[in-house]
Amino acid sequence: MVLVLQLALAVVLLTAWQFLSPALDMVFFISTPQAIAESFIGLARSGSLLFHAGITTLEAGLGFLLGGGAGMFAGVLLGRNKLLSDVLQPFLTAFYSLPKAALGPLFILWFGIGLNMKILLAATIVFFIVFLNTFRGVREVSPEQIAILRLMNAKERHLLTKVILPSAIVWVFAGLRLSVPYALIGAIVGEIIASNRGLGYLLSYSASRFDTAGTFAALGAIVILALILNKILDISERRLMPWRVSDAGREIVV
Amino acid sequence: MVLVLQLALAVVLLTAWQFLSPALDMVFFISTPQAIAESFIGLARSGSLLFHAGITTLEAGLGFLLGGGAGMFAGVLLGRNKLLSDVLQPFLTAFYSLPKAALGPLFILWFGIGLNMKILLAATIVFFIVFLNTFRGVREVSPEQIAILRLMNAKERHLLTKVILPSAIVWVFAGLRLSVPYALIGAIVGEIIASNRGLGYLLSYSASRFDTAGTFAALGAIVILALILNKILDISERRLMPWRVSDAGREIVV
Amino acid sequence: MSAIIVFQDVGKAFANGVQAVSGINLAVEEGDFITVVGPSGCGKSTILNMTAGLFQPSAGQVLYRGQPVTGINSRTGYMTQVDHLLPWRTVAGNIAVPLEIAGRGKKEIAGEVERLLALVGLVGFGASYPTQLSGGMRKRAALARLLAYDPETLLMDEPFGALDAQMRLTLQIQLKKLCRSLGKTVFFVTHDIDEAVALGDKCVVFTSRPGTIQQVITSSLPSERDLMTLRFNPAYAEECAQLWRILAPALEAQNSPQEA
Amino acid sequence: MSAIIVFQDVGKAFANGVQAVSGINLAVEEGDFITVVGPSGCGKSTILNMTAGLFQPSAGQVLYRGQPVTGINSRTGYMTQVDHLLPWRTVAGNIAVPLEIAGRGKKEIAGEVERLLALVGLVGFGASYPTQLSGGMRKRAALARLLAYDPETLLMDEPFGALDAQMRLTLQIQLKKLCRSLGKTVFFVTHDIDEAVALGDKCVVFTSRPGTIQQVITSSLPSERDLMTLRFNPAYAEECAQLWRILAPALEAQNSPQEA
Amino acid sequence: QQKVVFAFGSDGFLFLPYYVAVGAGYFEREGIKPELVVLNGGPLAMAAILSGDADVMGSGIHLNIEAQMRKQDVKAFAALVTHVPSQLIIQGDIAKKAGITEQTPIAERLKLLKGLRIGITGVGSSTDKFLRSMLNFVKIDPERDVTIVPMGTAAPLLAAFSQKRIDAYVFSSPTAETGRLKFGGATLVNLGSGEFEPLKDFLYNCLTARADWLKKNAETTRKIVRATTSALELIQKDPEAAQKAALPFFDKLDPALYKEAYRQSMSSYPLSPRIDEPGVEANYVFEEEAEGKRPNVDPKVLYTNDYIEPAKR
Ligand SMILES: Nc1ncnc2c1ncn2[C@@H]1O[C@H](COP(=O)(O)OP(=O)(O)OP(=O)(O)O)[C@@H](O)[C@H]1O
Ligand SMILES: Nc1ncnc2c1ncn2[C@@H]1O[C@H](COP(=O)(O)OP(=O)(O)OP(=O)(O)O)[C@@H](O)[C@H]1O
Ligand SMILES: [Mg+2]
Ligand SMILES: [Mg+2]
Repeated sequence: MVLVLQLALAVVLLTAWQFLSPALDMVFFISTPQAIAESFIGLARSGSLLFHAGITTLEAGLGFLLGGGAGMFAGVLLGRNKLLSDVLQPFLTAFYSLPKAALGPLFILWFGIGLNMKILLAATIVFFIVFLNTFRGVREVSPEQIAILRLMNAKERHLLTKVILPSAIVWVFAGLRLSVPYALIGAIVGEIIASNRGLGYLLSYSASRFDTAGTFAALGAIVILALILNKILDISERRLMPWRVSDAGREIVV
Repeated sequence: MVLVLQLALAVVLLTAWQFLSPALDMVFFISTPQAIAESFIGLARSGSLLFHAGITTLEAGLGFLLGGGAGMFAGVLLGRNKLLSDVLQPFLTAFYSLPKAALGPLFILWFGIGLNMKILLAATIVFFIVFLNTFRGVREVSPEQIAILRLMNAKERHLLTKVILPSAIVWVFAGLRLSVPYALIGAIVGEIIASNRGLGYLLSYSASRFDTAGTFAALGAIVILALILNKILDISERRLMPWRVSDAGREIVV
Repeated sequence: MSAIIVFQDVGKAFANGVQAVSGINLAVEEGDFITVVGPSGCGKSTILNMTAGLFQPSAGQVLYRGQPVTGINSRTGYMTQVDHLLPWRTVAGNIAVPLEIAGRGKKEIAGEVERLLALVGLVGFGASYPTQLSGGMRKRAALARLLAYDPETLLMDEPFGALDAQMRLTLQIQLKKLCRSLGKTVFFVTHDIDEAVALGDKCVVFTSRPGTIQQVITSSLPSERDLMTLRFNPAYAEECAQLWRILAPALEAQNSPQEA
Repeated sequence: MSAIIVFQDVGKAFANGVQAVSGINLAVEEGDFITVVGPSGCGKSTILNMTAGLFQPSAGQVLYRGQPVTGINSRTGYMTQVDHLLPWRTVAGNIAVPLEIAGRGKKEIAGEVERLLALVGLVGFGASYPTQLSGGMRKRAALARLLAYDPETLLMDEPFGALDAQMRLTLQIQLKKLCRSLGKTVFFVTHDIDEAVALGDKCVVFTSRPGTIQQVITSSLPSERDLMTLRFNPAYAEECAQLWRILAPALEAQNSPQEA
Repeated sequence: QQKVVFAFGSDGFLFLPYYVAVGAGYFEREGIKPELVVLNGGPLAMAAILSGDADVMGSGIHLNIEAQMRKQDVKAFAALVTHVPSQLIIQGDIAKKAGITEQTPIAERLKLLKGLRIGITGVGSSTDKFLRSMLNFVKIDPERDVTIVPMGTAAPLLAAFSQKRIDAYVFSSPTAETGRLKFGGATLVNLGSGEFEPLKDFLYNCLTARADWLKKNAETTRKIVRATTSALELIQKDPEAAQKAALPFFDKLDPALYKEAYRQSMSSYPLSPRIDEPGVEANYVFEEEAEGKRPNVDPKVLYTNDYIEPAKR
């Protein structure tokens, strides 16, 4: 049912695009689904799509893991340490609000123009999103449950594994979900700054040649990557929260 | 205490910057705090800082309100409507994961190169962040509390005002807090895409003249704006959640 | 008098396979005060939940005024076992919820809330948040909220469990008076055998899980009773003793504690 | 015997200005089974919270083994009024928490959990999540968790309030036996006057809020009593009646329900 | 005063004639109040005039070919830069080691590029095309024998150059001079000087507007062209005055750098904004190389000199 509706919606959107684009004289800017599909298939056939997508996936994936991991760590650390978080909060906000693209030169100075730079750019963007959500999640943990466990002589490490992480995990995953596209965007911005491979390269290459179909084909590949990464998140979320699964089908009992 | 530590940290960071930048021969790329401060004061004196910052604030502010409002609305709507959200979810993820900068030509084509384009660019970025967090927040509302209220004959609108919004508000604010910098970044990206005023213009103008101090002065202004907007959020959050305030000082009672 | 709630061969197996109740047949007459007792986990709350329409039975059906209950049954008011007060509202705000839903005026609501706060002994705590209340006070706030709206049937799941004896007695008296004067039907779950006998026109006794109705005892006490002096009433004492005896065999059932 | 918990002129005013208790002086001897009764909202839970070190008194001090309690007092085990089970752990997982913290082996934990599940009558529900339990079952799971670790003092806030009479009796017997054999000190809050008399070596009676100690009744019953047959013991009945009379004046106190 | 919105695809010395015209008051003289919007690339500038928010765009004529291919009728009406203004800058030590001097023949110099990492602005951009043209000239395979790294804008490029992450780059002023003056780079080839024969005549930068806009605003267009002509003349005939006129727009630039950049790029500006066939044709060569076939667009539709003659009255 859901799938049928999704397909229907997709068909409607694509058809509208296919016909309105020439009708409104916008082929130059938005191409048509057909041309995009052809370009996409051409890229896929030649193997260059897989090549470029693979590189971007690698960069975004590593950036995601690095930034996400660091974000969770910092989120838990600062979430559990009021003084530290009070002191660091404006600094973090400040760094967070810097447009990352403006930091391009610095990233190049420090990390060169290779994979590292792109991974770190993606990681920086992911870091803040995951950090802020994790932080909020840790702050939302019920102080009562923490008190109860401390009465049982729980050390910080027990609190962490038994209360804080399970309780904050919804927040962490919300943060991860938010940052999936940003990991990709970070890698792609990095590739546009300095690269001769990756989907960002494909994107700017097509754009510079006014190959709108090619541009959209690259965008399509990015979207597909994002959907795949999201799916992976979905699955790991369900695995990490077994109590939620049993929640889903349960009767509401009051 | 917190303030003292913050000041100390700021002083340490700035001093390190001031001395390391020439020592490492990086003045061209990262300037020095002193030069930046001079540039900042110069810009401020001439009134051009206020002018540009005002425009960026306007764009980011309107984009934030527009995107945040739409994001909350969509988040609540889809959060309360499982079929709709199941159907739309991949489409939203897809749109969300498009690099906004790659959509520059479309934004210009449809909304021109004026204020509108920048506001809408900021709004688009803010929308998804607020939407995703609001959505998750609405989904996290206790079904028991909803059931209890429905037993009291509550209509959807009662549920919304009495249960769903108060319960999801922490999530909404987490989303808003996440998106403050992105509203600014959106406006600035818009200004870089097509600039003749605003902090983004200042940024790219300085960058194209290798005026690093000016670039960082503009970045500084952006950071200050973000901090101010964050403060405003803090205050409104506290006002909208009176029960949290009484929470803060309360003894943990089990 | 006509049956307002009817259970026809009702059984409920939860999604995880636990059979909570089975083969429940019961008709509740309008205006009846029914007390329900039975071992912990035998499905008493489940029965109330189904009457409120929170979920459907997996076997048989629950009829309310002759209609099968298929969704939320908002003609019932439900005081749940756990209080479920809204943490973002003060006590007064919580009590006001059903009144606001009913669209009453601000003034009217304020007056009504004051009256109810007094009724449950929470004068002065209207501005407190639920986290600032004691367990018993939260229960009383939930009771006030239930009484704030005017459903024809009251479902009450251990409403007085967390209250001291005095407070309990006072509220029992209030409740009885209210129900008699307004002709409410009450479905009242309790663990307190004395309370079940003292309040009920009928007392439904459940077996342990999967809960079935073991017996329905119709009280020999008059409907109008003085709860204050009931302690010294020999008929009452006899009925309590009888109920004790009925419930005793449950001790041997599968679910009961074993020697450690 | 030496005093293990001492309250010296303890008073507690909460941040919002509510004075919960005041002028509490009490010494609890090691191995004592102290029951606490008093009107709802009189500060019983507050007393336990301060003993557990969750917050400090605003006046006077609480001593534990001669030392003022200034932080979490992990020599006490606390069964709270609300269960506070971890929703992301199964019943078995919840009971295992204190054992895991103590660093026991997997096997040992599994065995211990099985034993405790049997003790509280939850065999077969080890793999259920708390949301899949009835109210009384959750309480029992919390009890099992308390018993899983081995604190020298047990703080119990209405542990048996949500249980049926039979289950309650069984668990009372288990608890009494356990405490006697291991010499535990117990601080036991209850609303059930009969229970207070039946279990307590001493019974502390509180006035209504702000709670002060009205009276400490030392039981005339022997420390070793047969709870099964206590119902028929005239001395017990007399003590219950006495406690009823003591608590009655509370009805007139400021906080009590008024006629609606 | 009539407002005209200019949309430039980038910023810097490529638009010096405009800045001189503004600074010297030529637009004011014509009764035009120019407003400048700098966009992040030529395609965006194209979008800006197509959206109607901007009137005149400044960018390379190859954009007009692309637009015409897709049935967007835009026309160039004034040339700003008629020689490639870019320079090929190389790390100084590499140049020194190879003993490069002013006298070294172009081919010798270009052979040095083999195996190097060379920065450009973006794939498919003009810097990319120029680089490939030079590499082809000495038969270096752009895909295999060198690594071409798109760097987006000047700052990241210079950062990479300063760290020797790239060995050379093709960029216009003032980025070219910056690498030389600040980071020990050396000019390997100055395309603007015409020393690289194949790129001697190349219409690089021009003003373009929608055909319908031109028709509707013929008089305004003439005024713009007149102002531009005056600026171009000043640049060649009185460099001191031209430099002074444009200074307010480059006051943040290191003065020495400004002087040097002006000196280096002067030769790229024409004396008249007239658009010449060979300069346009040179763009076709590149398009053909990129697309594999000559674009199916008549060069005549790309531009118009209609607004120039009257200006010469
Ligand atoms: N959501 C659920 N999912 C699965 N099983 C459930 C669920 N809710 C209740 N049960 C099971 O149903 C049985 C009856 O539960 P119910 O809450 O009706 O008991 P109860 O009679 O109210 O007990 P108590 O007196 O302890 O409140 C229990 O065995 C419980 O484990
Ligand atoms: N966190 C808090 N903030 C403010 N006041 C509180 C807080 N916790 C409890 N109180 C107040 O302290 C008083 C005593 O509360 P406490 O929970 O100790 O009562 P209790 O004797 O346990 O009552 P019950 O039998 O109903 O559980 C109550 O009047 C309550 O309103
Ligand atoms: Mg129940
Ligand atoms: Mg209490």
